[in-house]
Amino acid sequence: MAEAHPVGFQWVMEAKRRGATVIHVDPRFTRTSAVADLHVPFRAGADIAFLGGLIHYVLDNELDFREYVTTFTNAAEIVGEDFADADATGIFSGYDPETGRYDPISWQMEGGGYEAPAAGMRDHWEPELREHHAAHASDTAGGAGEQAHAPADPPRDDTLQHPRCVYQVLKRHYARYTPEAVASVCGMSTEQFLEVARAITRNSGRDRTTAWVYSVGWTHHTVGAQYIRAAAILQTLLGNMGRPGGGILALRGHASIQGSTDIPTLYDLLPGYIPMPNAHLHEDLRSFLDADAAKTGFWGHMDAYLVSLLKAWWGDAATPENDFAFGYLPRLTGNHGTYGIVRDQIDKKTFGYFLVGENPAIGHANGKMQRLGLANLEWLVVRDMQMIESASFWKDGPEIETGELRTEDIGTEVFFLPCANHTEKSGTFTNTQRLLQWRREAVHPPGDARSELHFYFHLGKRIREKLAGSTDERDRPLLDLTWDYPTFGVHAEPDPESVLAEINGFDADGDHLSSYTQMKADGSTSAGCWIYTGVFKDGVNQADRRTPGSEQDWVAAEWGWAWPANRRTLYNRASADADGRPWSERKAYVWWDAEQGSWTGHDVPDFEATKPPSYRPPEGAHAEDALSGTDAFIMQADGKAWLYAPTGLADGPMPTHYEPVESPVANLLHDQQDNPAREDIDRAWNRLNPAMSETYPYVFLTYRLTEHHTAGGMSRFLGYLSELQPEFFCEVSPALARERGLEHLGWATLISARTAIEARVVVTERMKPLRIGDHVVHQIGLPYHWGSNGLSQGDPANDLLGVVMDPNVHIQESKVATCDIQPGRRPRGPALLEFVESYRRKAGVEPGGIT
Amino acid sequence: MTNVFDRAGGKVWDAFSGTTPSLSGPLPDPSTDAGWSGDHPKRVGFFTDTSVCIGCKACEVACKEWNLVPDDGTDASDLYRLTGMSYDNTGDLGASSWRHVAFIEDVRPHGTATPAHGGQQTGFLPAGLPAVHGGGNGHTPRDAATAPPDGGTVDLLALLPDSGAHGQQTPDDERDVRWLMSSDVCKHCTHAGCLDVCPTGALFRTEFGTVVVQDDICNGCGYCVPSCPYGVIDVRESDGGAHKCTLCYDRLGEGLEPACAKACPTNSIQFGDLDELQAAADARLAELHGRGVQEARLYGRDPDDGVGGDGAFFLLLDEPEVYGLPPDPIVTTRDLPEMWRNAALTAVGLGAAVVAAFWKGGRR
Amino acid sequence: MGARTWLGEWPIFRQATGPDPLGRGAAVQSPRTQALGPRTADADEVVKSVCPYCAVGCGQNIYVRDGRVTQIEGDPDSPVSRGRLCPKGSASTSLVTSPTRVTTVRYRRPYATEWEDLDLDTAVDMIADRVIDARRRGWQDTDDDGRVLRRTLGFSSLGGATLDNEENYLIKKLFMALGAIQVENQARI
Amino acid sequence: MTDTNPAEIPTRFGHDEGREADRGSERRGRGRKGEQLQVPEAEFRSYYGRPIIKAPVWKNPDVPLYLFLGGLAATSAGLGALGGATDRPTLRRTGRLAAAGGAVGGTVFLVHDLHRPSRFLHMLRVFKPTSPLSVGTWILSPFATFAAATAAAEVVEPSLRRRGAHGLARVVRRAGNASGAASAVIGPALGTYTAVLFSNTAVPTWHEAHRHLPIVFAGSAAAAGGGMGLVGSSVRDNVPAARLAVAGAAVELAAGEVMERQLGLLGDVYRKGRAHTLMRASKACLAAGAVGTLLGRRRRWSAALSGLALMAGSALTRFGVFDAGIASANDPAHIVVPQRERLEQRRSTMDQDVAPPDRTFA
Repeated sequence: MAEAHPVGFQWVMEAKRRGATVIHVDPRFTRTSAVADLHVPFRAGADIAFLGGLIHYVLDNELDFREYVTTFTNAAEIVGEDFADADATGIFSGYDPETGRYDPISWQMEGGGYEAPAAGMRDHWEPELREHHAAHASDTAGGAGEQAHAPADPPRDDTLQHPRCVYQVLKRHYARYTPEAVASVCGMSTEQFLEVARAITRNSGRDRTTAWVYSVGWTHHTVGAQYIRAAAILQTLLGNMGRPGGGILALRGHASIQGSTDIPTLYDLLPGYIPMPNAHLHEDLRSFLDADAAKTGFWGHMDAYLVSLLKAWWGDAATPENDFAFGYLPRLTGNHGTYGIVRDQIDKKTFGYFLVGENPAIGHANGKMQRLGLANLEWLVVRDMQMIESASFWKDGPEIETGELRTEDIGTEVFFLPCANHTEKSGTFTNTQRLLQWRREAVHPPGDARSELHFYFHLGKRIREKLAGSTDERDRPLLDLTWDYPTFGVHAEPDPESVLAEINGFDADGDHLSSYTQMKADGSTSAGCWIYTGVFKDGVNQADRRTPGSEQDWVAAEWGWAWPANRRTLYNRASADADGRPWSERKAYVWWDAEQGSWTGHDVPDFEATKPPSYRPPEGAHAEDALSGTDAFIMQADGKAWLYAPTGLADGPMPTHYEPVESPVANLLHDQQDNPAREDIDRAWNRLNPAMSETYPYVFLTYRLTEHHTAGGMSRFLGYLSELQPEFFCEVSPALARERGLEHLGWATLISARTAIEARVVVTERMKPLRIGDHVVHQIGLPYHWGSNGLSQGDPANDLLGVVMDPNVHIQESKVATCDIQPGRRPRGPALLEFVESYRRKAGVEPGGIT
Repeated sequence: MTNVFDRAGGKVWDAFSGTTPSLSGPLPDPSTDAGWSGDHPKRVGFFTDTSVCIGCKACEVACKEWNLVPDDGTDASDLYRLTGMSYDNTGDLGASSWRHVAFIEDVRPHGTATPAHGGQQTGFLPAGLPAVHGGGNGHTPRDAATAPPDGGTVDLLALLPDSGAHGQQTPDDERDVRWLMSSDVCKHCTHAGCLDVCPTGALFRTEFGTVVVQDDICNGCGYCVPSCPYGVIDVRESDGGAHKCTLCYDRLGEGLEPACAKACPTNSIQFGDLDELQAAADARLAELHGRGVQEARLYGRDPDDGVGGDGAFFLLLDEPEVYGLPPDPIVTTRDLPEMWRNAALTAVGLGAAVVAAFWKGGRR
Repeated sequence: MGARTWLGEWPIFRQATGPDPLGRGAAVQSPRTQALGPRTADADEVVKSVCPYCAVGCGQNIYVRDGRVTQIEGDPDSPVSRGRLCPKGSASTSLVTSPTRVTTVRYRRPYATEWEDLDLDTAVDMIADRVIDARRRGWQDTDDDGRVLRRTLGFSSLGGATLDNEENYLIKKLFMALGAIQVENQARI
Repeated sequence: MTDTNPAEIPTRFGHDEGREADRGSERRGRGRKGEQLQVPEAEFRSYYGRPIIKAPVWKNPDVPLYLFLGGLAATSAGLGALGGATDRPTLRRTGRLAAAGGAVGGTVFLVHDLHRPSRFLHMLRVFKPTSPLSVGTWILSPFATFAAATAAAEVVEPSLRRRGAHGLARVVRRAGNASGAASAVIGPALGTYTAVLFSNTAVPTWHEAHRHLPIVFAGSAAAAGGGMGLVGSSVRDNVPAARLAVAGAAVELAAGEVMERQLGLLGDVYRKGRAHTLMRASKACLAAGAVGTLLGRRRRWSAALSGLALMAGSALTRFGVFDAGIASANDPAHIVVPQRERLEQRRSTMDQDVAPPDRTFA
């Protein structure tokens, strides 16, 4: 955190000053470790073993916050009889080795039918499975879709003793994750593990809370989603969710990466986490909602959220008669994640590409794959401030040097359009804590530089003009689109506040909505992103509120605007006990004020303001009305935090330790070596190192440095930053340096089945060899900021990575892989290809290539 | 006129002969000593608490952005090169580096390191960073021919503990590493050697008690460079002027704090009235000692030290020299009266020798 | 201006007549130094902004003079950052005034070995044509099972994590209307 | 992995010399192999072995030459003045011209040494007794003015006489004598202030020698001025120059030796490297020049040769001391070891009960 988010880290230091204990669990010894009370070095990719060990420790010693657990989680619910745990094999019931996929039907709770996850995901599975589930739902619930989703008062055992209650299932699942076992998997001492376990359990409960902070070190894995799940289980058991000083906090790396997930430039989502519709026979709005929206909890209003979105986009053309233009939305049929797109580019299935503020040739895994994609395009539009490698790959990419590609043979037409920077346009960023902050334009962009708002608005206008008068049905969505934002200035810049107002939404009278609870499914309201509704409350740009922090309390609710409803801590109902009283004075945050008959506190309560703790839903209640006064997790269909997830995950209802695909060691906890449901791209340009390969014996991990920013487009071109970390380097332990004859500040060549790169060697005691069983594992650290352009240059570390993906979110495993390291510089030109091929031959990997 | 010069001369002599204690030793108010009237602002300074430094280098960048200091390095060819000194690629303070974050990777046998600040108390082994030879990066010594002959590459590998004092008895996984970081800066000494020796008055003491170079005056004589006991100030090749931290003199007048202190994410760099900073530092030291961090110590805090105490002082977690700081700096002007006396006497002797050479001048 | 003024400004004279006989402070201050002030003091405008690097969202104050950014500093009012910035945030002035920044359209023809210039309006028009063409060629009305797709795979987009919410919104909205599903950004990475 | 290129050592860090294979075996030692040292190696810690203070940025040869020329001029002015007063015209002429030449040449080098030479006159803004360079400027300026005037008189007077302007020639001569006397009086200060210039720096080898350096420099000035006198004056006139030169050389040799010894650890810079070579050469020249003077003063050529040797010796001392200072500044041991010793001493004399045990003033 100190490394990549130094200013955020001030609050950790503040907490430490006040007596907090800071523990840093990281394969690297970073700037964070330097000031932490305890640094626990461990093996990259072993986090679920570690977290599972902590869960085991909690359950084994009954250190969970029992009252919290029984009040707010599904611990007491009974899992169906069909469920079989992963146990020693590492594979849960429902796995099909043919397809490599799970059918989650056997994971369901007893008495409940198939339960839709909070929003969407039903289309995650193969068509056959999908149809099967639809049938199953109909069968069990007598044809009424709604019934299938309502929690039919599932059987419970509040003593948590029933052998199939979630608590006991969880306990059995993690029984093998003993301190000794996980310490061995992680490469730490049992004592170190226990020190952490004792610290976090001691520091959780009524009067204390523990927070976990993570970044892409947890997400860049084939089991990334399960990493977060594991932390969620632990934090829920310890009662650390929805409470001040608790939580699982994601530190995101780009100014508005949170915003670009909320208002997703992502293929599988619509704004506000509404799932993109998949292709189905005869699907209309109703059947989509029936299948994809929970009927209880706040997702029970997905119809209102979606219809308001459709109204925002297609205005008067969206009518009840035409299903509010639901049919205008394109449909998905599978994974169209970024790596799939690039594969299609290489296969010339897709022809054009917009790159806006991204540099995939450097920043994405398997840089060669990225550049091959670019080289096989017909046209490419790059919008950036500096001449990044993804724009100039046809001139100076590594494949030009090796002769794999020739400039004269690359047919990609490239448009480099300069973009405006953050001072040259107004708009909102959503930061890592969901806070929208408005930036005001300070100066005009120079030359041809324009904002994206300007570019896309005018591009859209231009396309609409060119297609005006078309009678083709497929052009209707475009021509019916509401695309008439007011503009200002010589360049006719669209007014960003008008866009934000559209996102916020309007009611039937054309007034700004103040809350998503005002939304209707009848088409009388419109809003571009329901979770952002309220940001233009009362016609005021709430994101531009700037009451100084010094003039507010510690929640600082008058600065910017946090979605949803300006809440700063989600699920904060859980900061009070079942009766609505704070768990302790010290940790009071939101509580029930019986006199006023409402929830109150330091934050906006994440609960219906007047629903008393004693509320119990009547039979057949809908949406939030179906949640009781103690169901704090209001986005969940049952209002509970799930220790066991019967749906929603493609790779198991409980996190299970699998080794990274490229691991130097065997899985010591289960027979299954790696995630059985992971996604691969099996192509010549994406060869994988075999597990436990002697040819690629070392683990490497990629990361950032404080002095640089991601793929370097905003740092490598600046002198003041470049001089601070001027060269690409690899960090190795003294032991590895001895083993391979590496010299401090000399060159090293790192080799994987993808390619070989060179880096300066930094020998440092901060890198520690680890003992895993009787195996010594060496880890190599690689900051990934460099490329061939800019002031400070070097080989791209990400070129070393292959692409294997998490099946839930299609994110690549880039925080751990294997390689070899040798002293000296890498071969140049075609010799590099032969060099890499010789390694592949030695490792028994199929030949690589660019096709 | 004569009167005026007599008066001034008298004052000069007073100052010089020790009647006014302004060449060394504690000095309650250096601004008054430098001729600022009684109602000048209080003396300001920096307290850099290295126990909370995360080595982010925001101070270095913020300083350069504000003061428009050029990229460091003598030429483009060595600008973008690693130094091999942990994450320190700045190397030292200089004309184009007014803040410098030092990184020290300190290796100890397992269980002997104290957590950076706080935590449980463990023993403290004075075994610290080994002495490493060679010029490191940046300035290869100014005159290669006069460089210490043992200058070589910084070969950390050869200096790793298992090949050294701790030898084979501490295998890899039984050694702890401590990563010390510290943002160094001009000390704005109570008795500033650079200021004393400046022959043009370019270097002067401001009303805030800080020491600043007036770039419009400096003629690049370079005398200040070797006169600084901390190696702070240097002459910039590109413009020939001597440069160093101004403690953002231009900002102070408007009530703004210096750019580095403002940027510092963890408040490791604290700016304020010196007396308040000193009190805060004393409290912080007591707190750390209370927590068992015995190796914490203040550096430059003591008005009785060789420079009369620093306007920018530090809380360190190891010996000063480990951070590249002199353990017991003095302002050499302290000895100047004696030096002048010696020189004067010798001059008299030299004159006498010339005269004596003509004694009974034998002519051939 | 006369000899008297000149003499009065001669530091030696001030040394001799003032309270700074050793010439270490007040006596040697130059007129330029005396007039020194922060360059932010004469800013035409101080604009509230947010750091463009990571997602902590530190507040920034942007000082503008004559239509140019002269300085960017942390905004002390921000409860997120309390005026502090990391090295990258502190380098924001360099970022926005970078001499290597590209401010004109660059165009590379297919198979060409060099960049060439292109008018912005022409570029946008050419891109619009290419979008329409790729959309048409990549269009899918239904899949093999007859399920409605009404989408195009002809082109795709990557990026958004560094953009504004409003910009992401327009991208998503336009792409959905075009039937282009392949929109991705750093959040997937 | 034989087909990759061998590791390259980045030129920025690589020094060809001194890469001992077993440096690692001496973690805390100074790691000087193959160097016979009189002072035992001191253990010390440092920041990656980097210098702690900045070495002077003064240019070489400008500053050593300025020192030499200043010293030369300092004594030459006296020789010129007294030579005139004692009817030694060739010594007078030599002294006067050398004083002027030394002063003007020295000023040129001094100005050239500035990194902003056009601002030389900024030196005259202030008079700072705490700045040897300021004091030196106020010594050099009048000295150079007087010396130049004297030399001008020396040159102009004969030509006036030749043209029969005797009255004017007389005035010029008197003026020359007066200004010559003035420069002669100022001269010694010019000869010794440069020692303070060096001593009043943080360069350990210079500062710690502040008691010896004036004497060394005075001797050096005498040797240079005397040497010049031997070169320029006739055998009839050169006795004072010879005396001064020999005395100067003797003083310089003796004081230099004492200085090097008393510097202890800090003297190591005189025992190795270029400073060592220069000082050895200096001593050889001085000794040879002194002996040559004693034996050969009476022959014009051998007197001149000896004078040149003495001047060379004087100049080499300046270069040697200069180099020694640079080497000293670049060696962190020169800072850390003596300062540590000083601290330990202070600590050991402190009453342990009174000293707060938890506070370290480092």
